[in-house]
Amino acid sequence: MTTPDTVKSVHTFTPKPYNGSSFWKAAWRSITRKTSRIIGFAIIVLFTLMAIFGPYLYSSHLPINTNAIYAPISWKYPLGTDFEGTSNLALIITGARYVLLAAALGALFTVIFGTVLGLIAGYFVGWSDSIIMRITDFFLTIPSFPLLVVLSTVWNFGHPLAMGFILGITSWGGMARAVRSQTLSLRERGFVEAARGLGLSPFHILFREILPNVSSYIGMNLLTSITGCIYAEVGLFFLGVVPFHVNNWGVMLNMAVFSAGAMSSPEALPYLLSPLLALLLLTLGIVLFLDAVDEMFNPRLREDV
Amino acid sequence: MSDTSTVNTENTFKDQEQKMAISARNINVVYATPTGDIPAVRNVDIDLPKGSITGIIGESGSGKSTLIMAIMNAVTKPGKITSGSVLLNGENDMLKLSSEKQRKIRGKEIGFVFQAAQNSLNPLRRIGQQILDLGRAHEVNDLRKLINYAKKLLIRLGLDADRVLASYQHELSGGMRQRVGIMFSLVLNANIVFLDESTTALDMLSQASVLEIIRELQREKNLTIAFVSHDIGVIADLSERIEIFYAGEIVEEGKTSEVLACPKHPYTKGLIKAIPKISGDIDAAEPLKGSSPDYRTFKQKGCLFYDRCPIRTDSCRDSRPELNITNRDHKVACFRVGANDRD
Amino acid sequence: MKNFLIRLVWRVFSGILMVLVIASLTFFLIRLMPGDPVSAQYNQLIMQGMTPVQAENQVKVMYGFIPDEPVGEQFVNYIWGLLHFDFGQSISYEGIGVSHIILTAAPWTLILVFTGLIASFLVGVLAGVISAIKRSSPTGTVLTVSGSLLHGVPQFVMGLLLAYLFTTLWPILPFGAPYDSSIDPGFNGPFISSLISHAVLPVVTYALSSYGGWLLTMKSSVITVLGDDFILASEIRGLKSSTIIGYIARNAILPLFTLFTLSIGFMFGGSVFIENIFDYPGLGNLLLKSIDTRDYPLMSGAFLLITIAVIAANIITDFLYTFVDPRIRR
Amino acid sequence: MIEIKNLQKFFQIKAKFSNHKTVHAVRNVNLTIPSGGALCLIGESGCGKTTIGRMLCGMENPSSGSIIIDGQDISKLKRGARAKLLQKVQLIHQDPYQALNPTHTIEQMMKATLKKMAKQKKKDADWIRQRMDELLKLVGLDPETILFKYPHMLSGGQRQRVIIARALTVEPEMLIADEVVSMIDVSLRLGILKLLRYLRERHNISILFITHDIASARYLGNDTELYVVYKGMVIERGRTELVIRRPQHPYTQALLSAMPILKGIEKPGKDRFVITSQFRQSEEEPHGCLFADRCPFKQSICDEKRPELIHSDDAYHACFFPKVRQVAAESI
Repeated sequence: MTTPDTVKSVHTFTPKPYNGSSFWKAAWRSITRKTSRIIGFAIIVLFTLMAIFGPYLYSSHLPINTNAIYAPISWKYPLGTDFEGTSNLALIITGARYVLLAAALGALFTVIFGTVLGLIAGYFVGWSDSIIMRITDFFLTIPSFPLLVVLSTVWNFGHPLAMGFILGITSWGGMARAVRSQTLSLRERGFVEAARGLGLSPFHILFREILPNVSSYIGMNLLTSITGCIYAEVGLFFLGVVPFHVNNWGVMLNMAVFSAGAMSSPEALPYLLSPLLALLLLTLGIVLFLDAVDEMFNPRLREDV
Repeated sequence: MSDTSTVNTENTFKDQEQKMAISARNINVVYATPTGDIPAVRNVDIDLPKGSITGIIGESGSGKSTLIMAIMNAVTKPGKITSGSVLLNGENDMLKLSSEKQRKIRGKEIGFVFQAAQNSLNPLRRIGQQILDLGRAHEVNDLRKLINYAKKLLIRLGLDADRVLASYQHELSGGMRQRVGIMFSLVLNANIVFLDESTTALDMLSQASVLEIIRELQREKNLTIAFVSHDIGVIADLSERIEIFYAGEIVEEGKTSEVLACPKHPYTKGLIKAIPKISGDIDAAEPLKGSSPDYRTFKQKGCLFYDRCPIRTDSCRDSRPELNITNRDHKVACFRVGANDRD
Repeated sequence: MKNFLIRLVWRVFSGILMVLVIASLTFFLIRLMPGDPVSAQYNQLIMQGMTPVQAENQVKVMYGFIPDEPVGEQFVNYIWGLLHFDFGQSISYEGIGVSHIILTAAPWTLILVFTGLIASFLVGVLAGVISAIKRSSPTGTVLTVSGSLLHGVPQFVMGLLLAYLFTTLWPILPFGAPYDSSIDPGFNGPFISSLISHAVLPVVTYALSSYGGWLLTMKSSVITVLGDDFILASEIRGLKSSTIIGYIARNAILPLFTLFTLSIGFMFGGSVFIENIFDYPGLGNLLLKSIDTRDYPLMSGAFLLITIAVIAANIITDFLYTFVDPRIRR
Repeated sequence: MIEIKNLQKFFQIKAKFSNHKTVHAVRNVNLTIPSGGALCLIGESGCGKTTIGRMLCGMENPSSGSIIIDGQDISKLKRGARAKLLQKVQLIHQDPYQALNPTHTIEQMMKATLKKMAKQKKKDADWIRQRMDELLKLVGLDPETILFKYPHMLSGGQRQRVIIARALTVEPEMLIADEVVSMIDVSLRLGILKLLRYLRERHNISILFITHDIASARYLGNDTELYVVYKGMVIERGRTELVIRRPQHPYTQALLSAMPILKGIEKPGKDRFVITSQFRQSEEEPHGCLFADRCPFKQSICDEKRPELIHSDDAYHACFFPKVRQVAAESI
């Protein structure tokens, strides 16, 4: 089969490297293609930095200033102060860690449970599929937010990990079902069958052949799950069913509405609006960035036109 | 089409117009893409003589379906008709009529049969209901008569008419749907019928029987048929006249038997050679070089077939040949007609 | 038809089974709780000066079981009660049956969410159709953006913003409570108008936060149908545009039908925030109050009703769909 | 050499709350493909020809009968050994648009299996690169321009070539080509057929060609054996040219009649006929000949007894009233 000709060309042939770095390059190109995506990305980076470094910027007990209770917006207090005269900005920044970490963990759990179970159920049809789907249906049927509320009576949500874990447990069902149905349809696609015929291992087929094809779906879901988790956890704190020993935007909302009466007393308004603003800004960032995710994972869209 | 050739044929047009069911001139369609407009159909003149079957051959993406959509003035976005005229029975210009008049011509005077793989029927309505919708849209007074006629046609097509009328689309097999599609195109007594890849997804025997039915009905009702396909075999079997379409232009046209027996354009020649035949020396079959036309082909300056042509010269790269008459109504668009191919 | 009945019976049966499983889970959840609320209550009653027998009876009335009873027996009693629609007795509302409390709260939620759901569905679907058909024009873009933004805002943020806007900044609507307490409840004009004006904000909050979802789903559904071959075919057959729009509408709304009936099921659990913010005496608020007061029988009762609604809606959706979509009919 | 003996396949069509239906998809099929040989299965869609191919490469398990590859019955082998043996049979799919993973470059696809082969053969990365280059050239592709492309950047013909190259990485003895050209542009089809023929002639790879188009079967070589399959049963077999010129079974004749006539080049055979009745998967298993309900030449016995495949005139047919009819088109 080998002719001298082909051998020669092998030596002159220097392939372009294909490795991880080209994915990040392509991803960066997708992000920078539109201004809206850059803005979204910037907002997400800002909040991430807040979550990582925020708590180090302030002492563990935020300063109280009894002379500046519900202080208006000023240079010293860019977002005003709370009922103890603590800077709202400081509360937002230090609160970001719990909010984002719990949400990120929750989304991660959701995506991991959902993807792995969905892949397995969809690829190894049969009894494993039946069992997994029964469980999934069960979880999908229980309304997840009321369940969270009920669970708050027995579960200690003090640590972001505990919060994230429960958020993940209550919300993986939809993801598992969607990944399963995509896997089922991919399974019928010729390339999966061809891989089996070529003797490639089930592990290779699941994670190298099928997974990349659902990756854009997973990526999008990771982001939407993050927003979902943020709402759920901030909501739990807002409702006041979770102990208040951590600093959290939801606690601020709860205190503002139910203790400070921000609805009727205008001076407490910044205390109410600052966490709302933070939530809205973060949501906006994620919605704007979402647009880039599909393109990042899909070679067909990634291609430069 | 250049001015000179129009002038040359001007006189004959006057006579022919009466005999032409469809007479399309200078049709141009472009597709808007982010990288600019792509001419999907360029300067196409096409005549469908009354009571004849014309076959239009082209590979996927050659613009052949766009052409017939343009004739019906039903090009969908991002496509756009930029120029042309389509005379129906020598009078109404389809491209200039009011949209209400166009609507009444579509379906009533021109029937259309879709690809077998496409679902041309509303999945949520029974076939019978859809016939009634069609009748109402075209102001048929006696709907009962319409249903009876539909039944008659369905029986003709070898179907259980009552069952089909009471069925939903998903309850019919591919072959049955295709027959139902033919019924829809004829139920309002259209004289002109377009078939777009209408037998492509069917089985051999199904295809043969559908073709047979089309042929019978055509003879009986003196229909004018344009059959679009990539399958040269089907077209060669069915049509009297043939149009070879390549990258948005007609490169050769004429009587089917003549074009197949002595093709002039290198693409036609190559295509005929490249299909495995059931008769003759199979080893004489030879693949056509290169790849099918893509968006780059549509944009090139010279002859569209330049990349794949075995008898090209440098001048072929720079200017595009016009469709010229070689022998009676056998036309070909090639500078090198008659040159020996060295392949 | 016979198959249909067998399927119906099977689905209802498995639905009931599922309710029982969830009931058992909540039952054992209470037992898992830190400090075992039942024993705690029992001990407290003793400390209040009750004799063990009195305390036992009291606890039995409240929880439906006695702490010293073996768990198995307690469980059987609990489930047996459930099968008779007996959810036990509330702790915070002393001496009142849980089912009674739940049934008084449920209509409030029902009216609130149902009105909001219908309003958002109608407006959202209509806006979705328009934004799909005019998707390349400014109208379409504005509608789509409005949908995505509203879809992105969480319900409690929406509620707080609306409450602030219309009760504080521009006080045209009342805040909190389901009706003005100074008016005597009854079938009279002032009461009804008070009822309506108090319901406006909660309903609008619900409607606005679900409007975006309907709009986006309907838009993508219409775009999918517009791309279907049969729409082009209908145009080429010269059907009237009114007929074609009818074709599009019916085909596009079909997938939303399921979502709509399922949302009816999620109704009871879907307004926790709204009821909390606007102090509306519905099921969501009941659930929160029961947690505040650690009224476990009430909590599990409310949660069970929320879940039963979802399961029932699932089953009903499944069967209604077979009537709406001929492709599923057998 | 690959042999199939008395191969049968039943499919259960599951219905949740009603009786299961059984479809007899493959009926007692026997065939032998010598190494470097070619065999063609002809029939309409749903006739079971694809199922035979899928059983042969292990994608489907036979209900009964045996598949023998190089003298080893695959059903008697252990899982690992079986998988290894089955690699000698590679399936080329009908749809080149689905058979390549859209998220991988051609290089990634080729490497996935070549790495495994290199491990088995204890070769290094250079070997992989060299082999990749060699195989792509063999199928008529330019490695330098194609390796970094994703499938959506390729035409149908190029994709099918990539698929063949990828199948060759595991060094198969046989390719199963299931309607490989039906989704490719007409002008490019012959190129793929030519490649298969080349692989057969030069590299001794045997071909099982599954198609509905008798004409393309001719192109594979004149020693190709043609098997006509109807409702899972072989109803006629013989050398391609012989079956085309002297078909004995009415179904084969119907198929040949259904081939379009190229006006100006060909004339229809003098006995050509067209069957207008529809193919139906009958609810109940007929006692008689499977083709009886559509056969224009049937007689009463055809409904009562089923003819078996018998030898006559260098060919085999399963018909009580075989008669040679000139139905295939002829050159002018």
